[in-house]
This record gives sequence, structure tokens and C-alpha cells, in this order.
Amino acid sequence: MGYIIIQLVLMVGLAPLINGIIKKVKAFSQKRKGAPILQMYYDIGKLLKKEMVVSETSSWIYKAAPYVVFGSTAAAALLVPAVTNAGGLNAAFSGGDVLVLLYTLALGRFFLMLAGLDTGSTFGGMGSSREGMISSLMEPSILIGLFTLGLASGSLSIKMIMSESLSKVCPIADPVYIIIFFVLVIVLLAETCRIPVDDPATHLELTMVHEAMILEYSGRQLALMELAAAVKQLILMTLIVNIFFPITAVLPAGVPGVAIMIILYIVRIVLLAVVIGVVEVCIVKLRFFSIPNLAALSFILAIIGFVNYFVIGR
Amino acid sequence: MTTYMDIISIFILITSFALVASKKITSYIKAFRIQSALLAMALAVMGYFHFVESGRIDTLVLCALIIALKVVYFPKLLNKTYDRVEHKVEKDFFMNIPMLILLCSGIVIFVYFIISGIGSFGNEDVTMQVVNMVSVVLIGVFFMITRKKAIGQIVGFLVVENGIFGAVMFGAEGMPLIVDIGIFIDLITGILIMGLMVFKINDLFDSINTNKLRRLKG
Amino acid sequence: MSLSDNEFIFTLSILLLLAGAIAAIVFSRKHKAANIISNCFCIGASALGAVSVIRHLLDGGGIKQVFTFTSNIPLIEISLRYDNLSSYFLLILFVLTFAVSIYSIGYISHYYGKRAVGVFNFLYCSFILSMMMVMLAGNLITFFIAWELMSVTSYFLVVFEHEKSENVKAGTVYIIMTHLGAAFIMAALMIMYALTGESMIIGSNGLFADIPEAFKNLCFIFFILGFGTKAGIIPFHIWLPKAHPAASSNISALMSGFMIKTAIYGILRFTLGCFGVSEVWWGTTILVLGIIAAVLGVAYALMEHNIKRLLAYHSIENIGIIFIGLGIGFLALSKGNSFVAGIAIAAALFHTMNHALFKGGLFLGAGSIQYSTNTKDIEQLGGLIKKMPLTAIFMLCFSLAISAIVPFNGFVSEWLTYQSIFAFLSEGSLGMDLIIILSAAALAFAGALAAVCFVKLFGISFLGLPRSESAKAAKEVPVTMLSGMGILAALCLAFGLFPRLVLKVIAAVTSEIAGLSLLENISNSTIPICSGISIGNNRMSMAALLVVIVVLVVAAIIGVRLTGGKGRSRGFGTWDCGFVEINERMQYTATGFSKPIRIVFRLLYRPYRKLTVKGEIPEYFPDKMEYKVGTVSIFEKYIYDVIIRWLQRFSRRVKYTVQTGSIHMYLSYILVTVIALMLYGRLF
Amino acid sequence: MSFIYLAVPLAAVVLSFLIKNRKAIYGVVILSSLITMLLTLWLTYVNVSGGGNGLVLTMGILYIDSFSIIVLDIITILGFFIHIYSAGYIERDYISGKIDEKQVKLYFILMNAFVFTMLVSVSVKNVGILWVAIEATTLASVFLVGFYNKRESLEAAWKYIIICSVGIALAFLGIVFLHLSSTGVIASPSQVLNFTDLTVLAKGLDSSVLKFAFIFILLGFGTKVGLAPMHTWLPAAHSQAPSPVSAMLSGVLLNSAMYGIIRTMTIVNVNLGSNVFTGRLMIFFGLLSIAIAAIVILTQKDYKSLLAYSSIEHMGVIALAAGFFTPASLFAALLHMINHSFTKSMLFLSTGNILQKYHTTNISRIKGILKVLPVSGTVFIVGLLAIAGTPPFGIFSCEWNILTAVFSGKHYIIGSVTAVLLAVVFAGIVHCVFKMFFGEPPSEVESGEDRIAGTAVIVVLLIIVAALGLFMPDAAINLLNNAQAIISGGVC
Repeated sequence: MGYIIIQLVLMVGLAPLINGIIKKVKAFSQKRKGAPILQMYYDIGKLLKKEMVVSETSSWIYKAAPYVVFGSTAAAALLVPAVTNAGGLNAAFSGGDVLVLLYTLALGRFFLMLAGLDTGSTFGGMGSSREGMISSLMEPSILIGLFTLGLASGSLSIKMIMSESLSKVCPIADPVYIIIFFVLVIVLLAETCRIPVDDPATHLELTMVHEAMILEYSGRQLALMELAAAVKQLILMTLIVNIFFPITAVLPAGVPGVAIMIILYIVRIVLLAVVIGVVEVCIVKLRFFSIPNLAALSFILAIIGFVNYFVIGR
Repeated sequence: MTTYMDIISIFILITSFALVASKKITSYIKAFRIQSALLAMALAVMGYFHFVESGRIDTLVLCALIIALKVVYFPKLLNKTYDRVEHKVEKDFFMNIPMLILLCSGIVIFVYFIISGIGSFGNEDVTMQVVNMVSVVLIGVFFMITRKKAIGQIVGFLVVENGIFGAVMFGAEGMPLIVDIGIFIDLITGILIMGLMVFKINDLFDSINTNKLRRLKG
Repeated sequence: MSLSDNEFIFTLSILLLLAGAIAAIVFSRKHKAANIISNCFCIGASALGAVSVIRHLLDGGGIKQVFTFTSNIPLIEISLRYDNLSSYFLLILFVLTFAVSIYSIGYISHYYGKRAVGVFNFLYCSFILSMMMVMLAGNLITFFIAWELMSVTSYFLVVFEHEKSENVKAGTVYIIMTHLGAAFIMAALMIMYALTGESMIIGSNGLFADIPEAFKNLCFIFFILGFGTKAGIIPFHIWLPKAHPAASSNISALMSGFMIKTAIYGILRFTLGCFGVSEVWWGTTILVLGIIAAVLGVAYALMEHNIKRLLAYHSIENIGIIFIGLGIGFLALSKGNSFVAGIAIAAALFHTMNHALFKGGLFLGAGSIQYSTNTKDIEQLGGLIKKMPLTAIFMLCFSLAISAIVPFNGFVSEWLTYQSIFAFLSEGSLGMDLIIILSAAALAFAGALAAVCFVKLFGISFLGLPRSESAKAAKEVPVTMLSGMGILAALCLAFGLFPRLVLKVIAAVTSEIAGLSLLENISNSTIPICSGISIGNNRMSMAALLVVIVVLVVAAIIGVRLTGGKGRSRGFGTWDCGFVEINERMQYTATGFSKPIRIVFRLLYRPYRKLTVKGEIPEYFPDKMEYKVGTVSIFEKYIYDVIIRWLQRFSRRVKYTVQTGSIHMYLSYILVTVIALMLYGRLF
Repeated sequence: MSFIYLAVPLAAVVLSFLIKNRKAIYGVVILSSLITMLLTLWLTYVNVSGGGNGLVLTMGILYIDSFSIIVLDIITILGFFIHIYSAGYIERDYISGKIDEKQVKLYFILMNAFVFTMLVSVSVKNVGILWVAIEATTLASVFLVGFYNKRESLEAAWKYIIICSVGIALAFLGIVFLHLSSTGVIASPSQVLNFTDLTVLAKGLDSSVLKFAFIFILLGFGTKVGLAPMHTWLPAAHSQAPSPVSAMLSGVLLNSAMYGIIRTMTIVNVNLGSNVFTGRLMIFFGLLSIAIAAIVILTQKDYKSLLAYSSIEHMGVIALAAGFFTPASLFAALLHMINHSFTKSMLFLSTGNILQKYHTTNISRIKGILKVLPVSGTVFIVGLLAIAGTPPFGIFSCEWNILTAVFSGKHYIIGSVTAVLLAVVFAGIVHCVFKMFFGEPPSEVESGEDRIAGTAVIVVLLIIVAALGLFMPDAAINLLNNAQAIISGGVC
């Protein structure tokens, strides 16, 4: 039970920080001072108190969407254990595996896209249609990637996958793992609307996807939406760090061990965030219709990883 | 006796060639008349022998019928029809005469090849006659194909009948009389109906060129 | 003969359906009476039937004889009997019929005084009856008779609104395709009979299994061709998107919800039930066909803006998903892997049930939309959620279910399919891992695209501003129609939350047709009230997940209240960038919504755009401009049209070269035939 | 005395020649056809009750056994229905001024003469007389074909008489050969050309001549049956004749010609001791007819000639089934004869109703039949489904039997080809004809059924056809089995 609380707190509490770090990295690269790392916490706090402007066109879908999106994303967060010692793994919500994770996120996305269409604003429609295309293009590669990992660990449940890579000395050295790692990174960038797929920083209608869908939102609804997006991003990052860069070192049992574990987890996440920030700095945003090439790349990678698994993996 | 029959059957065959070779309607009606006459002659001889041997007169009756119908009546009817309906003279056949002759002789050779393959008719010596008669039948059909005018087709049909009748006469002795009578009844009605229809065709299409009857296709 | 007796109840339900058909004709003068009475008969019949088959399945099943009639014409023998497989499909049929008949009571009311309602209901009842007969067919000829009756009745239902010529065309395409398929089926049945002399297909005493391999393969090909046409797998699908929109919605619900499933039944019955799977390539074929159908079906659906045609294409997709399950099952069987086979076939059967529920529901929903706005074009709709809230909720449920989104039933069956694929891969013994993983990818892709497509369907037609007067004037549909949809929606959720209820039933089927034990493999004691499934270490419990989500949502609400206090909110128009106020013309259209995908897959869609400018000097003074965008169905353009054109040209040529009208030609035919035959007689 | 039924149509001919009053003629012909039907049905009853291979009645050259009885019943029963229908049909034509009093007379005279000739053709045992009778059917019906004296009908009639006469003439050549082949074994002149005796003596016949006899007879009678490529007269005649006559031609006449072929086939097969020789020919012509019909039907513009082609197709099926010459296939062939006759006559009669409403046989000019003629339209569409082999109608059940026989004979390719061709025929019929039934009828056509009798007739026929699919009186089955035994066993 304690672990579940920790998990929830970690996921929801840590999520805004990531954006802060990434923004900071970018600002640094541009010789700017940039917003404080905790800026997003301030924003959310502010938004929660602000008045909402609700479009008269919209229906209950629009009002329900933030809660459904947040709820489903948080539930998905419970599926991905952040603390990967024995207790943490067991405490992870056992009612689902990788597929449930994907389709729970899909529930959130479904409502997000509906909310985009609900206000009757052109931006919303545009955003949802683009989101739809990107997500559906990414779906096969993420699935094959996770399947391959599942095959390597003999089960599709995230817990088993993670413990499998715990049992390895250095999973990222395994060719299969390294390929799938790249797949998941591409998926991460695409799913969380980062450069090169989307630029969360702009509100230029030519580029925006996620921002377009939630354009009409304000106040607490916007806060929930933003938070949910951050949590989703954190989920994918957690998958990456815990599968490819597990803590294989032996730790003291009990509270101190867990504490160390949590700290190490945060450290790894922060490092990954920095990496993502660097990536975002180094590459430019793709033309929207060259995103399929990216998807194709990830798909091919995933297939190669899969084949690799069957050729050398066993 | 047999040789005599052979000779007559050959003559019948030759008349059918003449039929094919003749250009004008009147001339091939004439040819048909000669052919029927030859048939009647053969029958007369045969009937005479029958009468002498077994007192049967049915053959003679048939002979009389043939003379009455095929030698006298039908040619007359056809000529009358022709006078009534035909106003303009137009080319009546699809191929030129030599071609037709060649094809007909081809038919005769073919039939000979086929029939000679058949082992034996009850008695060997009718083969020749059967060959001739079958070729007469086929030539008749061929004649119908090559002539455009309705009358030509009637004549061709009559020639076919002649051939069949000849086949009966030469080959198949002792066909029951009732069958022959039936054949004749059919023949008469058939020819009458056809003659009637020639008039109708002439009325509706103002020509007896059956090649113009091409509305019902597909 | 008491109510405790299953056969008796069953016979009763058949009789009720007959009574419904007759009543429809009897009362055909009074439209309302005819409709209500015959539909009530259908409701009663389906309820009784459902009870009896459920009891049959839970009692452990076996074979029950319902009716036998032996004509003294040789080979003509009608035998109606049912075993577990039939009763499972019958269960689907009855559930669907129950809901649809309730719905029809209200729906058909828009025919009153306009059309021959009596005839319609007569056809409706006999259609259901014929589908029942297909399931009940005990021997070959009964199966074929029922099959043809089903096609014919559905044909007449498709062309029922025959003023529109496109409906008649659709019907023609439909019946021709399905009859050509039937010819193949007939040939296969003939071969089966000729080789064995056995005609019983339910409870056949295993004679069919001894058919030599070559003939089994031939029959399999014929069955795939024949049943594939009915199921609408690509490339035999062209009739489906034409016929479904032509039929009235309750009929399309039945056709798409159940009729195309009879093909699944047929494949299971004849290949698995009669032959048993021995060849590896059977499974592969089915799998590949499934992959193609799943992906292309949904891909075409995305481009459609006619609700019912869109749904029809989704039927193709879902048939593809079922085929994927079957294919995996067949492969596993041919490899002797009964564990995987059990899961895969169970997944296929489960998805059959689920698809019947949500696709039936979706068609009913489409019917309701048409009923209150009388249009099928979603570009004309919008904002219906305010006008018809309940319909909207039900449609949302169905959309989530068909997009395989938690916690609805669609997800469960797809999850099972994924699990079978995974389990099969982890056995990893065979060299076709790539096809199998591709099928997994296809499933994922199809699921995602389906989600997009239904966001489009629901978002464009129910959300935003109404795009036409009729959409503005829409009203909520009568309660019967609502309850019809409601039942199905509730079942979708229930089967999602408690899948083991269905799987218990399916276990009886799988154990019967292939001797596969299911429940042991998937049962899981740790997760409460048959909500969860666990295969190996992979667990899934929608009920638990739903609870978690609800808890979190509540938590979020509370948390927001605590931190932000009582939020103030102000209604205002959608942001219009400071220009004129937003109106319906500015909204994103369905065409626009699907444009990115249209562009990405332009190779498949062959999109075209046509701009026609009217006016006396169009290039300078255009009065009127028409801009048309669309896609081309490559199958129709490059396969069917070609074949049809060729056939017609051939036919005309033959007609006019044989039947020239020239009597001389005719006579020469005879002469030539004589000569040829004389040669034959001489030579042979 | 049991052959009295032959006299009744003759009497009808004479009476309708003598009687002046139109209505009276109707009464007479309907009554006479009724009597004929009852007489033959009584004969049938007698025949069935006489055990073994069924009773064989013979009187001079007149002869009846179970096989002929079947065709006989088809002729008389359909004759009855068609006469009832004709009365109304002709009366309507008369009222609408299409035809005059004289033609009405002529119509019924010829109709009864036609029936008479057909009755003769199936109730004699002398092949020569059979030939005479069949030739006579042509002569009797040619004016019925050309009844309306339009250009098309005249053309059709001319083609009909010329082609059929030539064909029949060839058949007679065949008969001559038959006689020649038997000259060795014939004992008494009464046995000459007498198929019962020939079947008994078959073993002694001269095979090589007999083969040619069969070839020519197949050709000749095949012309009358409408086997491709001798079928060419058939579409023209059927599309131009008045609908009842088309019904008579296609439903009844074709069978009596087929009867002749099958009779000869028995002799030949008994003589050769196998059905290879005849079977090849029959199957070839059968498949050819089915194929040509199937292909041509796909783009047919005239619904009556479409039905004619479907007759060609079904005759092909019968020839196919007879060609296989197994008990099952022969049984099925006979069954198919019956079913096809009833279904096809029903269809042609319903086209009569449609024709008199729309005054055209061109499919593209017809719309909304179901609205104009609810009853006959329904009968027609259901009948079309039946003729295309949709269960549960008669055609389906015997096609199923035939195909099963073919497949059980291990002729998988022929079977599959036939199945596909039948499906193509179905496609053609649906594609071409069904659009007539739907849509809005043209304004000038006033809707509503008239001629209650005619409509009643087709409804009754439809009921019969539907019933024949699943039920058949034991007597009939018994009869069919006897006929099948006679054909295959030969000894009677």
C-alpha cells in the first residue's frame, strides 16, 4: 500500500519538474536564463485558482474530459513501477500489463481528441486530427517493441519485464535492448509532442498538436490537462529508465533502501530529461508530413529488434 | 437390278449437282423436277418387281404419290409462287458456282469416306446408293445455306426430302407404309405452309430474300 | 415437453418467429399493429431461445435434435439440430435480435403509411429464421438451403426501399456476389458428400476426417472463397459497403452484427468441425487474409462520411480481427499447440460476440440519427449530443468498445488475441514469427485507426455546432429505440468488466470443436468475481482498472476543490481569433479530419480533387465553383470493373456471333455439326 | 380404349372449327383439356397401381409405359392450365383489337392440334411415327409462332419451320440408319422401327450403323430440343410467340423431343453395353448449351428470349444428366423435366401479364412491375429465383440431385464447371431482369391485376413448383423410378 502511495506521489509530483528541466536545458543552450525549474508547479497552482472560461458550444464531454484524461493517465502511472525493488514491483497495480497500459492511455487520448472537437473551434479539430495520425502511426512500433521485451522476459507484464532487466548485468548492452531503446525514445518524443514531432513551446497553428487540442481550456481544467500530459511523459520515461538502465546494485532492505532507490530513480529521470532537452536543442522540428518517415524508422527498428531477438536473443 | 439402282442413284446425285449449279430459280426448280422424276422411275421399277413377286402395291402407290406431288404439283406451286412474288432479279447465292460445285464434291467424298467406314448394311450392295443419298441430303442442306431466296430454301428442303426418301427406298426396304404416308402428309402440309409464308414474307418485307430476315439477333 | 425441456423451449421460439412472420402478413393492412405484434413475437422468441441455449451450454452441451423432415425426393432431408458451437452463435443471434426487435418497434414507425410494413416485418422475421436455420442445419443440404434463404431474404430487405436505384444496384451486387460464393460452397459440399457419402455435419461420425488431403485442401479453398465472400474479407468485400447503407438500419444491424458471422460459423464448422486442421498453410492463409482485412477495412472506413458505409467498412476490419484470431488458432492446432489454440479460438469467438454487440449498437445508433435527422452524411450533422443526449452516451460506449478501449468488451477480446499471439511467439518454434508479429502490429494499427475513425464519427456528428437545419431540428428518439441501444451498451460494458461470464460459455465450445481446454488456462482465483483473466503472468482486470480510474477521478475532483476552492466558471463563445464569431461552416469537417491520413496513405486511396468552374467565361467571370475531393477504391477500379467489362464484352461478342439473325448461318451450324459428328462416329 | 385421350384434342379441333361463338370455343377447349388431363391422370393412377416396372399399355402402334406417362402428364396438365390462361389472354387481345374472330378460332384449332401431335409423339412405339408426330408439332405450331403477323414474328416463324424441318429431316436419316442396323434381326414387319422390340433385340443390332443412327437422331431431335448449336431458332420463336404459346413450346414441346432422344439412347447403350459413346455426345452438347446460354444471358435485353435461353440451359442440364446414364442421374433428369416444365410455363404465362400491361418485351423500358402487378410480379420474381436454382424450389432439388450424381461419379471438373455456370446464369438473370421489378412505374401504365383466371393459374403453378421442391407424392416417385428403370434397363 505504501508503495502505491509513493508511486502515485512520485509520478504526479515529479512530472511537472521534467518539463521545467527540459525548458531549462533549452534556455541554457540559447544563453537565456529561462524560467525557473519549478515554473510549471507555479503555473498549475495559479491555474487551479483562476476562473474558467467555458465555450458555450461545448458539451459535458468537454467538462468531463480533463478528469477522465487525468484519471486514466494516473491509473496508467500506477501500472509502471518507479521503485523497482521487490516490494515496489509487487505493489504495482496487478490488474494489467503492457497492453492495458497502452489502451488505458488510449482512453485518455480518445477523450482528449473529443474535447478538441467539442468546442467547434478549428484549432481543436486540427489538433485532434493530427494527434490521431501521429498516435496511430506510432502504435505498431511501440507494440512490437514492448512485445519483444516481453518475449525476452517471457511475459507481457511490466513488472516481469523490469525484473528481467534487473536480472541482467547491463541490459542496454544487449543488441535487442538497444534497438528497442531507440524505438521507445522515438515513441516518447512523438507521444509527448516534443521536437521533432511537435513543439510544445509555440502556439503557431501550423505546428501545434497537443496545444491545439487543449487551446480552449482554462483554469483548473487546463491545469489537469497539463498535469496529465506531464504524467504521461513521465510514464514513458520511467519505462525507459527502469527497463534499460535498472539499478542492479544490491541495496540495504527496508526504508533506507527504498529511499536510495527513489533518489536514484529521480536522478536517472532527471538525466534522461536533460538528454531529451539536448536532443530537442540539437534537432529541428520535422515537416508534419515527414513524421511518417520517423514512424516508419521506428517501426523498422522495432521489427529489426524483434528479428534480432529470434536470431540471437535466445 | 442393283446396278440399275446404282445408276439411278448416281443420276439423282448428278441432278442435285445440276441443282447447285443452276443460277436462276426456274432452272433449279426444273432440276428438282428431274430429280423427283428419277426417284419416281426407280420406285416404279421397284414397285413392279414387288408386284410381280408378292403382289404388294404399296410401292406403286408411293410412286404415284411422288409423281403427283414432287414431279407435278410442287414444281408447279413453286413456279406460281415465283411468278407471283418475284419482281426484281438479284444475285441469289453467296458463293460463285464453281466454288459451290467443288464444295459439293468435297461433301460427296467426305460422305463416301464416312459411310464406307461403316461395316455392313444388312446387305453389302446398298452402300453405294446410301452414300449417294446421304450426299444428296447434305447437298440439299448446303443448297439451302447458299441460296438467299425463300424459294431456294424450299427447294433445298425438298431435295433433302428426296435424299431421305431415296435412302429409305434404296436402303431400308419394308419401312411400314403408315410411316411413308405420315411423311407425305407432313411434306405436303410443310410445303404448303412454307409456300404460304413466302407470300407473307413477300408482303411484309417486299422481297423473298431471306437474308433480309435479320431483325431477331442476340 | 415441459418448460424445463430445452428442445421444447427452442421449438417454441422457432414457432414464435413463424407466428411473427404470419402475423405480419395477416395484419399487413394495419401497419402499426403488424409492426408491434410481429416484433413482440420476435422479442419473445429470442428471449426464449437465449434462455434455452444458455441452459444448454451450461448443462455441458451435447447434441440436441430439434426437427427432422425426410422428403421422398432423394437427398432432400431437412434436419435441424444444435450443438455447442451452434448454440453459442445462436446465443449471439438471440441477444442481438432481442435488442434489435425492441428497437424496431419504434424505428419502423417512420414507415407507417409509407411502405408495406407487413411485408417488411414478414421478411424481417423470415430473415432471422433463416439465420437460425443456418446455425441449426444438421446436414449439408439443410445448410445450403438455409444459406440461400438467408441470402435471398436479406436481398429483398436490402432492396426494400427500391425507389432509389442505387439500393437496387447494391442489392444486385450483393446477391450476385453471395450467390457466386454459394456456388463454391455447394461444390465443396458436393465433394464432401461424394467422397464420404456422409451428409450429417453436426455430430458427423468423423467420416469427413478421412477425406484425402488434396480434396480437403480443395474444399478449404472453396470454403474460404465462399464464406469469405459472405464475411466480406478483402478482396471479396465490395458488396458489403454497398448493401449495408441500402438496408434500413435495424436490418444492417442484423446483417453486420450476425449475418456476416455465419461465415465464421461455416469456417469453424466445416474446416475445424468436419475436417480438423492438419495443414499449416490453412492457418497462414486465414491469418494473412485477416491482416489485410483488418488494416484495409479500417483504412477505407476512415475515408467514409456516410455513417453506415463507414460502419460497414468497420465490419470488414472486425472480421479481419476475428480472422487473425482464427488464423493463430489454426496455426497452433496444426502445430499441435492446444494451449495457444484454445486462447486464440476463444478470442475469435469472443470478438464475434463483441462485434455483434457493439456493431449492432452502432448501426442502431446510425438508425436513430437517420430517424431524427434523416441524413446519413456526417458532414450534415453536429451538436447532436445536446439534442439526443442518451443516444450520444450509447454511441460513445459503442465507439469506445469498437476502438478496443478500456474498460469495454472490445478490448478484452483483442487482449486475448494479443495474448495468444504472444504465447505463440514465446513458443517460437516455427519460422513464421514475422507474419505473426505483423498480425500483432496490424491489430495495434487497426485499433488506433479505429479510435481515430470513431473520434471522427462521434466528434463530428455529436459535438460542435449543427451543420444543417435537419441537425438543428433533431429530437431524441422514442424510448423503445433507446432501450434497444441501451441493452447492447450495457452488455458491452458488462462483458468488458466480467469477461469470464462469456468465456465460461466459450469454453464449452472450444472443448467441443477441438477438444481444447480453456478455463484452466485463463482462470485466476486472485482476481474477484470472474472479472479478471490471467494467462501465465499476464493479468487483466477491467473491473479493478475501472475502480482505480474512478477513485483517481474522485481524488482529482477533491484535490482540485481543496487546492483551488470552488472554481468560478464563465460561459463564452469559442475563441474566434478576434474575427467574426465562430459558425458551423468554420468547424473542422470530417474530410479535413481524415486528411492527414489520406495524404500519408495516398498510394492506397488514390485521392483525387476536381475543381469545376461554371460561368460563360469561367476563367474570368466564374458564377459557381464546385470543388470535389474523393478517393478511389482500387479493388473496384482495377479488379471488379475490369472483370465485369471483360465479361460483358465477351458475352456481347458471343451473342452477336452465334445469334447473328442470319438463317443461312444457322443452317450452316447444323451442317457443320453434322459433319463433325459424322467424323466422330467414324473415328470413335 | 385407354387411348381415348388422343381423340379429345382432335374433337376440340373439330368443334372449335365448327363453333361460331367465341366464348363457346373457350368453354369447349378448356373442357376438352380438362377431360384430357383427367384421362391421363387416370392412366397414371392405373400405371402406378400396376406393380413392377409399372403397367405397360399397348394397342397396335400405340404404346405407353411409365416414361411416356410422365411426359404425357406434363403435356396434359400444363395443357389444361395454359388453355385456361389462353382464354383470358386471347380474349383480351381480341378486345384490344389486336386480332379478329378468325384468328381466335385459328389459335385454338392450332393449339389443340399442337397438343394432339405432342400426345401422339409420346404415345407411340414406332420411331417412325414418333418422327412424324414431332415434325407435325412444328407444322402445328409454326403459325402460332407467327400469330401476330408482324415482321419479327414472321421471321421467327420462318426460321422456326426451316431450321426445325431440316433438323427433323436429318433425324429421319437417323431413323433410316436405325432401320438399316436392324434389318438383320427383325423377324416380323410389325417389329420394324419399334423401340420396344429394338430394345429387346438391341444386342443383335449392327453397332456401327446404330452409332450413326444415334448421331443423326440426336442432331435432329436435338434441334427441336434446342441443344446448342442447333438452338438458334429457339430464342426467336419463344420471344415472338404469344406468351401461352411460348409456355407450351418451352414447357412442353422440348420434353417430347427430349423423350425421343432418350428412347434412342436406351437402345444404343444397351447395344454398346456402355454409355461412353452416347454419354460423351450428350454431356458435350449439354455443357455447350449451358455455357452458351449462361454467357448470352449475361447481356440479354429481352426478357422473353432470356427465358428462352434459360430453357436452352435447362435442356442442357437434362441432356447432361441423361448422358451420365446412372440411375440417380436419370431419375434427376426426369425430375428436372417435370420441374422445368412447370416453372418455365409459369414464368412465360406471367410474362403474358406483364406484356399486356407494358406492351414491350424490352427490359430497359419496364420499371416498377411490383407496383403495377403485385401478384404476377411477385410470382415472376419468385419464379425467376426458382428457375435460377434457389432453394427450396423444385429446380434446386433436382439440380442438387444432378450435381451430386455428377460428383459421385467422380466427374469433379464437369461438376464444378456446371455449378459455376449455373451461378453465372443466376447472376445474369438477376443482373438483367430484376431491375424491371423495382422503381416507379411509367405513368401511362395503369396499375392493378386484371384477368383473375390467368393470375390464379400462375399462382397455382407457383404453389405447385414450391411444393415440388420438398414434397413429392410417393406415386410420382414410384413412377419416376419405374421410368428410370425402363430407360436404363431397357427391358419393358
